[in-house]
Amino acid sequence: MSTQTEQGGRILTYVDAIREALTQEMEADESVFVFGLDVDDHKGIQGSTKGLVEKFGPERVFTTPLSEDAMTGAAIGAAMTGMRPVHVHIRMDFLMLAMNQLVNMAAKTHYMYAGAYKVPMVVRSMIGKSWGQGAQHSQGLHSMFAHVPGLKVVAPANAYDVKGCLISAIRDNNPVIFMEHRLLYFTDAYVPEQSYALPFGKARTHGPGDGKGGDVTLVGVSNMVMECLRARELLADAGVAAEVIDPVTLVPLDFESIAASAKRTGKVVIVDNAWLNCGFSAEIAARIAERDDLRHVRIRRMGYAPTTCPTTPWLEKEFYPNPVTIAGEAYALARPDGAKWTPDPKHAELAYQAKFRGPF
Amino acid sequence: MSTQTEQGGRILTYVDAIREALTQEMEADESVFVFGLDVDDHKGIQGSTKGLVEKFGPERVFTTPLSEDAMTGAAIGAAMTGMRPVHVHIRMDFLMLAMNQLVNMAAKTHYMYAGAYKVPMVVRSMIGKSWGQGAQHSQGLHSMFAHVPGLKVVAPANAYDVKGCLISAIRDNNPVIFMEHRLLYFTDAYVPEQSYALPFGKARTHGPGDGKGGDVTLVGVSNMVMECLRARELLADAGVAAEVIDPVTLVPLDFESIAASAKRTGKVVIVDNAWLNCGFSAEIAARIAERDDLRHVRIRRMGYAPTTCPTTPWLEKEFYPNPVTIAGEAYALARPDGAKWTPDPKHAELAYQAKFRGPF
Amino acid sequence: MIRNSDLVERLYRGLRLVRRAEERVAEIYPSDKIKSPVHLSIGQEAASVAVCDVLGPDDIVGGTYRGHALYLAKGGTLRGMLAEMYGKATGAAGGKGGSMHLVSAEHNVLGATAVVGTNIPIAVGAALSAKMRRSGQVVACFFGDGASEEGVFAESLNFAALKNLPILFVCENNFYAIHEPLDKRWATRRLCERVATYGIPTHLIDNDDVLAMHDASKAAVERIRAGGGPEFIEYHAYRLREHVGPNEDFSAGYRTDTEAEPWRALDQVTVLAAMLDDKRRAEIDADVEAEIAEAEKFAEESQPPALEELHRHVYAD
Amino acid sequence: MIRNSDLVERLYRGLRLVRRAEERVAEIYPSDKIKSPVHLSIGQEAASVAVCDVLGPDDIVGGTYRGHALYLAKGGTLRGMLAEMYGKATGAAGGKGGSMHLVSAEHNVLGATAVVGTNIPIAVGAALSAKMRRSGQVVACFFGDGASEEGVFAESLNFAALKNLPILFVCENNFYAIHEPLDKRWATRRLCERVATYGIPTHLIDNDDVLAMHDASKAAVERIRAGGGPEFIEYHAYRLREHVGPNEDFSAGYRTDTEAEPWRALDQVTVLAAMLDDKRRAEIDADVEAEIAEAEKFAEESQPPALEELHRHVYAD
Ligand SMILES: Cc1ncc(C[n+]2csc(CCOP(=O)(O)OP(=O)(O)O)c2C)c(N)n1
Ligand SMILES: Cc1ncc(C[n+]2csc(CCOP(=O)(O)OP(=O)(O)O)c2C)c(N)n1
Ligand SMILES: [Mg+2]
Ligand SMILES: [Mg+2]
Repeated sequence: MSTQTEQGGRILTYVDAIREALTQEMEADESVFVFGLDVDDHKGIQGSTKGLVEKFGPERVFTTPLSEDAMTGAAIGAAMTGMRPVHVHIRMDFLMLAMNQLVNMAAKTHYMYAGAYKVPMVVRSMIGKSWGQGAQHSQGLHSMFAHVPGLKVVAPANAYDVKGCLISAIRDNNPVIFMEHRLLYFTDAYVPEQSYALPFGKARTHGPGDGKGGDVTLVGVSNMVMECLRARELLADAGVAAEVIDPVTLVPLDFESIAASAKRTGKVVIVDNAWLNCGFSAEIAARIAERDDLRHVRIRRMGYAPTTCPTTPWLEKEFYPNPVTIAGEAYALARPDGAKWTPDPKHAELAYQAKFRGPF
Repeated sequence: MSTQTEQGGRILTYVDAIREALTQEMEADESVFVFGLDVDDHKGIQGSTKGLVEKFGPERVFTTPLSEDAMTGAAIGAAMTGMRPVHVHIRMDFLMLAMNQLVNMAAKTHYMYAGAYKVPMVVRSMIGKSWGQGAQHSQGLHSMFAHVPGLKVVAPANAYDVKGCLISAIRDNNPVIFMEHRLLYFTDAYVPEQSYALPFGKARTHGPGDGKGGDVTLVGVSNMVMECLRARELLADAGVAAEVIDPVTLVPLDFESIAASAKRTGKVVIVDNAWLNCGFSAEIAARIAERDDLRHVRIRRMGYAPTTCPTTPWLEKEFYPNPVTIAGEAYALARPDGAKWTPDPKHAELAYQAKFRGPF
Repeated sequence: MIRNSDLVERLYRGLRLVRRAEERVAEIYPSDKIKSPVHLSIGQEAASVAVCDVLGPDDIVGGTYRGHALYLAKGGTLRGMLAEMYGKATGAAGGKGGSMHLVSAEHNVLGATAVVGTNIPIAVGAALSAKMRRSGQVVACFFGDGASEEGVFAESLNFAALKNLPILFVCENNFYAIHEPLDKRWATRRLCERVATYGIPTHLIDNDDVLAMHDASKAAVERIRAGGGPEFIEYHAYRLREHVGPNEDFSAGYRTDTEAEPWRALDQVTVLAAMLDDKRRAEIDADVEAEIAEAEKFAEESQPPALEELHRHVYAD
Repeated sequence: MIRNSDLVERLYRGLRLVRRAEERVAEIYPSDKIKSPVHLSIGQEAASVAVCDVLGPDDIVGGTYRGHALYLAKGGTLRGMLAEMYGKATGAAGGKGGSMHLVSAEHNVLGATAVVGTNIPIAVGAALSAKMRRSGQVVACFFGDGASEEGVFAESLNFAALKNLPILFVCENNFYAIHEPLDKRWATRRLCERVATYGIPTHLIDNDDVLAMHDASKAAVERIRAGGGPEFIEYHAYRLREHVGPNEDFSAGYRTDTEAEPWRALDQVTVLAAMLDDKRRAEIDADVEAEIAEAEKFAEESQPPALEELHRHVYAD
């Protein structure tokens, strides 16, 4: 993709990339529509739907009553009969109100009716973090969806991927749970102007550079990819080279890329944007563990603390993995007998300024 | 527990043990009540609530409107204010309608209110199987609940455990997802007459007998414990001794018992009554994989096929693990270079007659 | 009122086919050839038969596990239904759905769901789609009295009315959810009045009358097709068999045979039969029996699905 | 109508405390000392203040993220509220809940939830419990117009009426859900009429009138306590600040300052102030300012929670 800039790549934020993807797909296919609470107000879901109603009109871009259960069913029914709905939720936590329709209908319709109907719908939702989001506005619940056959689960971690994946999700003939992260919205990257669809099931490997294999593999989900990239910079100070893998799509999953890196490094830290128990991080660990050719690989998991998310920042900062704790864990795994090391706090500060703009 | 028969143990079915537990707790504590669709009709949830309304009256045993979401909230509100509700659902699939209340409220109330309120409630539900249950009446969705801190998840696999665990669940001051299995209802075991509470977080190990360690460890969940015990009998034909572990409670989990057996055998087959991806089987595999002292352990997972559950028996039989497929997988793991072996079909038939009555 | 005898014939044939097919299913059931639970509509065939007679082939219906009548009335084949119950590859859902999930894309049967109430918003979504596509299709959504207790029903009514969608809601009130009577589930019986507060015209037919249902739904569907927005019909009929399974269950104690009497007297198959001359009726009956015999043979002789089918249809291409 | 001046004083103090406390919160907010989103009730304090004046200490209330007024009116301490917003260990929820989850078991505040509608069935459950325990408690449940769109609201009404539970439902209709007006969410405005179909007595107060609300809820709570079953009040008031955050947002375009004018004219803090003689009012105002200053100092000086707190309260013993 290094030719991207020639292709018209320019720096675009994640939020603008989402809006561009929606705009291009709505222009390309009139069966596409965008609905959900507040998609048409002046804030436009943090900007990701801003201006769409002016461009495409209130029939294709509309808010709804607070009725997540019925609106999800409506999306399914519309998808079964020729439309391609994009249903937007400002927080992933609210999907719990739509579980019956998503798990018992959307995931099963194509199968239990033996292919008689397809359900081409996208369910966008955002994981919240910090500033007092707290217990009910902060959850990454992707493992629940990944658990159920029939659903696809996508978690783009940069502006380039979010555009290409959203376009693919809209064109996909299955229900796609499209997971965004509030803190990614203002990250930016090189993003081509023209429409492009990224294939699902292709992970992104951020190698340690100059073609060398790394000392340790970091697998990140959603915003945790960014945290892993920051951790990688910190680890470099300690002479530890980390490969960072971004699965991009959780279902379907490109496990082979993870396996290949794990094989190279023999050490994997999986950093999820979720709780560990029965989570996506467990699945990755389990797949490595089942593979006889990966039995030499040592594994660690990181994610939310096994608690509800507290609002107070003094506790919240302990709730999430961060570049420092990730680097610490990775170092301990990579250098079991190495001198004790903790990242330089000043550098850790700076790591937050680091931009990862691709080209991807 | 071998003194149980003297303690008044007698053969009781799983369903009767559930009813006995409810009866004894309702007698012991008037804050306990049982409600949910059809708990008071002549069928009484396959018999598990039969007669309770006659005994305790319609104020403590009542059916509800078809309103799973509100009824779950009502259970939480009642639990927060001094009652101990047991909310009954005839299928686990229907809990998807209650996810918002269970995940966003029941699991979080004690934490986000810093201990101001407790939520002592039990949510009983049953996993269905066969006879055309199909897509929406067959799901084991326990991993979704195990994923969320604040919920406990219990899956008793025999009549003795179901009584003791249900009594503990009712006395527990937290929301407990109590998972039953339709096919266990008419299994029986030695069950003491008096009331007894089993501690959560204590797995049950069915050793290969005569004190020896086994060749392979089978970890089963809910009804799959029975299938594993049957597989163990088949494996004996091939001279393979299997240890069968029943976690009994998934949250809290007695991982140490699993680890101990895994350490002995070096080979573990995890057989879940659910899909594999991001499931409870992944969690067990991951915990083994993370433990440096268990790095020699080889792991396999079995569970539902990665499809929706079909109704037709010709496909359904391929959807579930069974004693033959479990034994086959375990044999291949235990005897990698052993002669090819498949269980004797006649014995496999008989295995279904086998009763596992304890004493546990 | 003078009836067009074609109409009476059509409705009679429709009612008779569902009735006899289900009676036959009940006879076969003990043989265990039918591999799924059966929720018979015997006694409540009329709503589906009347409404589907009014609808055109492009119009859309969605129903529930008690959906044999709806599936057949909308044009679904009896072969497909019986083969599905037998779990055969030739079934309406290739054996994957069973009796509770009858479907026919060809006849715009959206399918049937076994989680009560779940089909309601899906039908609303189909109506939203019909409106957005300017297809002129009308959607009819069938559900029971119990389904009206699910919150999603209220949400669906509000949205359908808000968006003025082309949908007819049909609540088949048989007074029971499994064995639980209305009075243990409804605070009041003012359902139509409640639905009307959304600005939705409502109609109550409380005496199992297929011709009245035909008139009411015909007028409603015309208004809906003309852009008048959603309408609602509460139709009272009685389930004469057990909730699930082939038998009667008046001995179970939750309801009495006496309660059923007036409904037996209203039995619409008999009522319409009486409107036809014997010769014509005999011909129709003979056709129906022949169709059933043929479909049963088809189901018997069809093959079960191949094992690879297990892994097909998880995801659409 | 002659008013008991104690009542006016109590209500004025209650309104004034909430108003001034939130105005102070808005002033502090830009300093980032407040570590959570704030949903101010400025303009809509009256419903909570009136109803809580009617309720006794043992009565139970449950509300939403816009719950400062309810928490304070029911007796929750301002210290606890501000310390919670500051994320301090001394907060109402030890800093774990933040502004959206104010709670006080001591004052029977069931807590507040940030998932709209979620608190409604929980209040119904508390009412079920009160009835089963024969405690004589009445529950008051507060929620917005948007919450009434969630299916769980309909389910909760039906169950509360079916079981004749001691609960007062209070819908605070401020005409908006975030920035979306009623007409984009409600098919009709016939909410009271709809609720009445469950057999629930309903009352509409459409002019932000704390005394009318006091009268209505007093009568309702008496009937409820006497076993009359659930009642429902729709109370109209206007949110004068943005949905979340400290500022006004009339420039945002989704509503106009002109729309707010009549509501400003009705402002209940001013209206009640005018009923008191200046001396008395000045005393009350001074008390309120002192209480706020003291609470703010308390919040400032309190310690953040210790790190071990992260792992406490996941499970109850
Ligand atoms: C959401 C949900 N809750 C409970 C059940 C169990 N159940 C199956 S059918 C039924 C009764 C439904 O009654 P109604 O809607 O009146 O339809 P009817 O069976 O009378 O035709 C119930 C409670 C279910 N399938 N789905
Ligand atoms: C179930 C759910 N859906 C959406 C949201 C996002 N949201 C937060 S407040 C709000 C508006 C609620 O409006 P209303 O009930 O009228 O209360 P108000 O804010 O006007 O007091 C919405 C949509 C949410 N928190 N929960
Ligand atoms: Mg019914
Ligand atoms: Mg509002």
